[in-house]
Amino acid sequence: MEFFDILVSILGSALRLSIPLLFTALAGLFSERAGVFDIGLEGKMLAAAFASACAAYVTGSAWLGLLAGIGVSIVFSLVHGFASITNRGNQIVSGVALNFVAMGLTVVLGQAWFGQGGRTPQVPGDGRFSPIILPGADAVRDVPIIGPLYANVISGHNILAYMAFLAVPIAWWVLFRTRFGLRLRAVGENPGAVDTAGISVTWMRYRAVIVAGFLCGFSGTYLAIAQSAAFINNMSAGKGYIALAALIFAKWKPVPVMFACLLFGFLDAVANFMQGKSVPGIGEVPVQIFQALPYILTIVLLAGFIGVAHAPKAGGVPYVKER
Amino acid sequence: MRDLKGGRLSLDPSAVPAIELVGIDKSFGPVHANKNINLNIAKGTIHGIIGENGAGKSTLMSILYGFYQADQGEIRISGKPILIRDSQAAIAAGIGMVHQHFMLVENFTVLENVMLGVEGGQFLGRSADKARAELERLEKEYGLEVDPDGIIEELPVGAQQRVEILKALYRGADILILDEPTGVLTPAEADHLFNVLRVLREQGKTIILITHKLREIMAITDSVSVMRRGEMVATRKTAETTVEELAELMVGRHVLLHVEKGEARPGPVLLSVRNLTVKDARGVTMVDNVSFDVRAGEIVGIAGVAGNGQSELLEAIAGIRKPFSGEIIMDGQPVAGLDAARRRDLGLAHIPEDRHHMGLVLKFEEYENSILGYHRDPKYGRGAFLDLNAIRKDAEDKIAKYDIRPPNARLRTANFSGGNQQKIVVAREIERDPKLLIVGQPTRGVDVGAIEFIHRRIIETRDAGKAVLLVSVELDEIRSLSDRILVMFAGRIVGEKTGETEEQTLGLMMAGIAA
Amino acid sequence: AEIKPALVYGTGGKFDKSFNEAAFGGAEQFKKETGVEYRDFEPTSDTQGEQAIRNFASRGFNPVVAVSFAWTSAMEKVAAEFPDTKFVIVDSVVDLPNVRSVVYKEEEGSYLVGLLAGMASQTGKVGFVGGMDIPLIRKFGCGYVQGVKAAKADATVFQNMVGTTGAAWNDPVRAGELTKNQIDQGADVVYAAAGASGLGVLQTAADNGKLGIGVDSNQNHLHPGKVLTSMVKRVDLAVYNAFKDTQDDKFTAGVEALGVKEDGVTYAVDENNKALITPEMSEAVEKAKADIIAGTVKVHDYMSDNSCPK
Amino acid sequence: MTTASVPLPNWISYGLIPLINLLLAFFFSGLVVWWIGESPWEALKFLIQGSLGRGDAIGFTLFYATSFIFTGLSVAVAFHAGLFNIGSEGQAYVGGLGAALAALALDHYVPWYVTMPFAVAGAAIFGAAWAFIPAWLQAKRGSHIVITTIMFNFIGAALMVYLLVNVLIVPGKMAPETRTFLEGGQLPKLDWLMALFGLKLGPAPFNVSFLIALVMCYLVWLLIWRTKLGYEMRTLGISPSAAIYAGVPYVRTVIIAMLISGALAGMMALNAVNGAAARLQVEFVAGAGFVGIAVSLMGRSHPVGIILAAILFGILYQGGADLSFEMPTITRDMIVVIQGLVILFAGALEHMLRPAIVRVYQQIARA
Ligand SMILES: Nc1ncnc2c1ncn2[C@@H]1O[C@H](COP(=O)(O)OP(=O)(O)OP(=O)(O)O)[C@@H](O)[C@H]1O
Ligand SMILES: Nc1ncnc2c1ncn2[C@@H]1O[C@H](COP(=O)(O)OP(=O)(O)OP(=O)(O)O)[C@@H](O)[C@H]1O
Ligand SMILES: [Mg+2]
Ligand SMILES: [Mg+2]
Repeated sequence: MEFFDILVSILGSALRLSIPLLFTALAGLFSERAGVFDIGLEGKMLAAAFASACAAYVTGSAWLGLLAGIGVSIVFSLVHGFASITNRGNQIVSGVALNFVAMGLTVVLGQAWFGQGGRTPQVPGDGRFSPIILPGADAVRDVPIIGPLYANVISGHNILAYMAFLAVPIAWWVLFRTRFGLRLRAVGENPGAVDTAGISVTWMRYRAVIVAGFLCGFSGTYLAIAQSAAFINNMSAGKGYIALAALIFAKWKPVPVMFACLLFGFLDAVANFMQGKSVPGIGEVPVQIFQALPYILTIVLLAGFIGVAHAPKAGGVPYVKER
Repeated sequence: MRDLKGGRLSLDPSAVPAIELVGIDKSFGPVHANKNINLNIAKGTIHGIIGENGAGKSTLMSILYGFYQADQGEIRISGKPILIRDSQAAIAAGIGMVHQHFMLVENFTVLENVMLGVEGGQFLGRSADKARAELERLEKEYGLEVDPDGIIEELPVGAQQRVEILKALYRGADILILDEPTGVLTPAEADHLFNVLRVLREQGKTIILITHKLREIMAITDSVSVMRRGEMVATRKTAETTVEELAELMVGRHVLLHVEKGEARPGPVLLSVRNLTVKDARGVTMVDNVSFDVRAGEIVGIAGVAGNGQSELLEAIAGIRKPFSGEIIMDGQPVAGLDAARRRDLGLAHIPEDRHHMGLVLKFEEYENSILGYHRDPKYGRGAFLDLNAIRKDAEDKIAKYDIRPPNARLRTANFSGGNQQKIVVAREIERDPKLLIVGQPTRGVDVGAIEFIHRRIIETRDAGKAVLLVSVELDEIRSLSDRILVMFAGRIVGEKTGETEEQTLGLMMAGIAA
Repeated sequence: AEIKPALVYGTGGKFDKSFNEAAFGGAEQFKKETGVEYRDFEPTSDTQGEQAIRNFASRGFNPVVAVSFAWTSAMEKVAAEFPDTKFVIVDSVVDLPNVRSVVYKEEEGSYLVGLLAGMASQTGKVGFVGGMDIPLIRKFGCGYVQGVKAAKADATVFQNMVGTTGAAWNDPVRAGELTKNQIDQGADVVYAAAGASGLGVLQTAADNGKLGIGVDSNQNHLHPGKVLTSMVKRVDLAVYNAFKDTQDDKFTAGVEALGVKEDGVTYAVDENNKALITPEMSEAVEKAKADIIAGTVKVHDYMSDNSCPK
Repeated sequence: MTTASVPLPNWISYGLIPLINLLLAFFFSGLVVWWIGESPWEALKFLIQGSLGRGDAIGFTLFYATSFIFTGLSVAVAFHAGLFNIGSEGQAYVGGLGAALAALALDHYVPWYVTMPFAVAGAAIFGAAWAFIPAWLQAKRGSHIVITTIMFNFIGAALMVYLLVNVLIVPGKMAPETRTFLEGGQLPKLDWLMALFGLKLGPAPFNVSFLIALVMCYLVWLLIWRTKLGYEMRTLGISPSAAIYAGVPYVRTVIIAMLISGALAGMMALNAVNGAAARLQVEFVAGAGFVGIAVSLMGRSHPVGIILAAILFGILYQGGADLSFEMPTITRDMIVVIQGLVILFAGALEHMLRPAIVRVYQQIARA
């Protein structure tokens, strides 16, 4: 196969694999920019995947599936908020707890309802988000270079994928060009300043975690009924943590978040592609290297070897007015 | 003495006061921070509130600003009782506050900080332009210059404070509260601030100024209230009171308690500081090329307004803060590369300024704190292990000797009162029999009995032939204990005087005016 | 005789539409015919398998059938502890006097579906997506390649494995991506031997208008008209026979290797894929089947020497 | 008035409140069981019977508890130094490599008690090594240890899979695992200990590493409350500024605390690898590292509390397996739910009930 065709194939794959990361990392962006660390992204994604698959299976509607995914994910966010905002609990402990709850509950309920070892039944056609062929994709397919890129990389994804990339400029605009964003960023840096400005820190942070839940709803739904056609046990498989890594790698900024997710998706795609193939001069590269690379890169970044990542200053610290 | 405790005093009895506080009460757990406070402040005046650390000044103002909720009491603005449930309500009532610790978002621009909470619309684009115009107008009107696009963390403290004032004005404040605004300012900046305040007063604004500096009260206020231990003990017209009276009201005793002490018999130099420069985390020079000596058998006091580099100097000598350049020599040995523990080994003892965050681990039991910093001493256990029996025995001895109450080495340190906590620290450091004792704010927030006790210990330490370096913002404390006084201003030592020097002279030096 | 049969599935779960579901089918068949109730259990992790097998044995269940190679060492231990209980393990060999080991000649079944794939392919390129990279799955791949080459000697076969750990049986997303890669490279028939991950393979093939090949159970119905055929492995027979033989006191220990001849492996044709199998294909595959039974075609078994002829 | 700073007696802070939080977690777990149409009481009965009803059940319970003691101690030691080590999972995984290498190298030649110290050392050293880089990054570069240890869990998993699949696997075998250790590489079961109580251990893999775990509990207690290093760790953990004042060396203390934490996590492998499976398998840790977080939170980072909490989780794990066997609608994942709820209520929501309890307490105290 031609090098270029391989590239097109990998890029298409990278794009598909980066979508759930992108939604999830943007979710983390809103939460952490508001000063609420969220290790529980993984769990929200998983819970949303389960809910969307169930709803889509029962109703046969992908959009109702999405709605259910968002709803359940927001419920998880609210619990996280209740623990870490209202009760000033440790945000990391709360996130870890919710990951476990999601991991267990999806399987327990799935098994009880469908008796398929925790999986949901296959969701039929209308219950899924199917690929959209962008206008003109077939027409330009044979144009050299641009054609395959447009037809095979850019076109042919489902609606959620396009929404993910649309979410990036929207996230940027909301964070940096609206009142909500200004207050949200302020509350993650110095909640005291927000409080004395007469804005409720609690409500601000709740809104941020709700947005995070909303976005995780999309990523979970994408996993279950866009990329696949059912919920499978633990199907998020650590993507929530990769998204977290991408968020840190991008230094908590929306557009770099997109590039970090694309990079990590690309690594995953390369891992799939490289499997069993040998690189001239090196031999067969173990897929595990590609699997570990996002984490290794993030560690290198955190070590301060490629620029310093400043987390939001008030991140992880519950806001306490009266000691 | 006229007792005006709880009394209502205003400059013009016929006018409705701008602010009335009636029976305000507030507790933080066991700490009764405000007790039944009554206060009236007339429109268009500058009203000072003074009081020692922890007297409850900030708490009271935070209640007025809606940051805390009072447990009891009523607030009236221009005669109307209002419920200030949050800062939003306070802002709506025309109250603005500049907090002791600035409430700014450090990585935001000035403009963003000013807009925060009063953005004027869901979207920033257009409203930001309007805000910028308004901000520039305010800057001009009150002479408060700052670059609207400057990032807060890159601005000097004075400019940050101007942003805080602008924030309040931008919100249309008629009543402006300033909590210890000069603590962080250079004298020039402070003068500038006072000019601004005068302009504001002329415009009809009411200003509340919190400080512990009597001089400032005398210089700028129209009336003044004194707080002590959560109570409002007196309110005076500034013109009708004196520094002496205020000081007495503040501490509730005769301040000039003279500690009996004999002649100093200085011996060899035990601490020698040469060309020491210390910078803070942001790279601002806090201690600027300072040199001095402390001899055995003398107490050298460092006087200065808080924030002029004394704390940093002390921490550099203790080995807590890394100097930028210069030399520290203890007992003939340079200690630049040694950490706090090694310096202790050389005979240094250190009573830190902040007992809650440095001198003590509040969650530890008393006996555990009695070895903090000396836990590696063989006396407290051989090898890797601690000898708890020896430690407890030792702690109980100190409890008895220093009359620490309650006399229970197994009690959590947090459950001792402030004065007793300080005694725990003092006992630990002095009983080490150090060669060199460095002391920061030894009696901050400590009651009279404990103050005398601690002062006596410090003098005994000197008389035992030790070198003592004392840092305090309490001029009286410096004057009554020190054999020599070094005055620090803006990071430099601006002069040396003897213990008998007049308060005025020192005060002028501390203000950077005379040398 | 009175029996209390028990069945322990592999970690894919009872309704994986594949391997475990076939075992379940065999047990149900037995229940329907004889009215004898049975107990089953779905372990979700490796440590649970051993406990489940032991639990059944200690509660007097007999025979105890465990499907999946994953329970090999568990079976070794537990069968030794309960010498009076009859055990059956599927897909692996345990050499104990009370254990029957049922293994399949997957290479033969894979050869048949490979032959069909080779004939159905327009591009001359076909794919194979395996689950966990273990010799057993390579055995599937190896037979498949041989079948494809028998149809089109110059055909290309892309081979991928989903992973190297047990999680590979349960990762349809990655399986789907691998399938998409193969399709991008020109494959138009993809054979999934990947447990529940295979669902992703068939889904992706169907989504892209290509053909999939199912495994273990008859999976033709999952995407009618989009699944060329399924390599059916009669795990149901193993379970059914185990129960039945014990009931009839005819249980024998030892290794049973079921191939095309024993009807242990075959390819599936039903109304869902009838239209996809042309008469020539049907003829060719039946001939191959007969040849294998007759011994004139020998399909190489990867596990016999851990290699596959190129 | 706020209630946050009202002191409560120890039996309330360390006894009553954790107990109530635990009960809340179980209450919500019961709700889940009820929701899926089963009786929570029945479920509880099976859970208790399955974990404590028979000798082998107790053996399994204590087997799981052993793993959790190690990981619980691991989390606790780091916690005392103010570090949140989420990486016990990965440290245990890598620790398994050390334990297995020792067994593989020696099992042909020497009896188990000669191998044991090497296995202990191997597990500890490999576990500590895996904690070292996050520790160093925290100490020297200020990288948040929570994030780095999470990342190291994944890197460790990738590394171990690579080694098992490509290096340690027995050629021709299906599963990526090492060969089975001979007796010389295994830790013997504790039949005799169970026999003392008149119980039969049966097939349960309850083994000598339990005793090692108890020794570690004692050593950790000694370390934290009786040594100078422990004193420094606690100072740093409670008040970093006081630690600087006292001259506690930050870098050294952080790194040592994390090395000890990693070593303890690594030793968990003794139980699973040398004790139970007699071989190194993929994903043998199976979440025990994360259970350690729950155990440490429940046990208030004190060895005695950790033992109790570890046994509780052992009961959940063993009883949960039996429960899912008896009630097939309830999968074993129910214990993951319970685990999550325990972490939620005992950890993140630990202060939720405090104000109410303070009020009740004050009322009673006044009366
Ligand atoms: N948020 C809080 N929680 C608990 N206690 C508090 C809180 N804020 C203040 N306190 C306590 O209330 C008392 C009064 O504190 P406050 O800050 O009002 O004093 P202050 O007069 O402003 O002192 P300073 O001159 O040091 O600023 C002190 O004992 C303090 O420790
Ligand atoms: N952080 C705290 N946690 C628990 N109890 C505290 C805390 N701070 C103070 N207390 C309790 O409140 C009481 C009053 O404390 P405070 O420091 O106000 O005493 P004080 O009246 O200033 O005494 P002293 O004159 O000795 O300084 C103390 O005796 C102590 O038991
Ligand atoms: Mg104050
Ligand atoms: Mg006090």
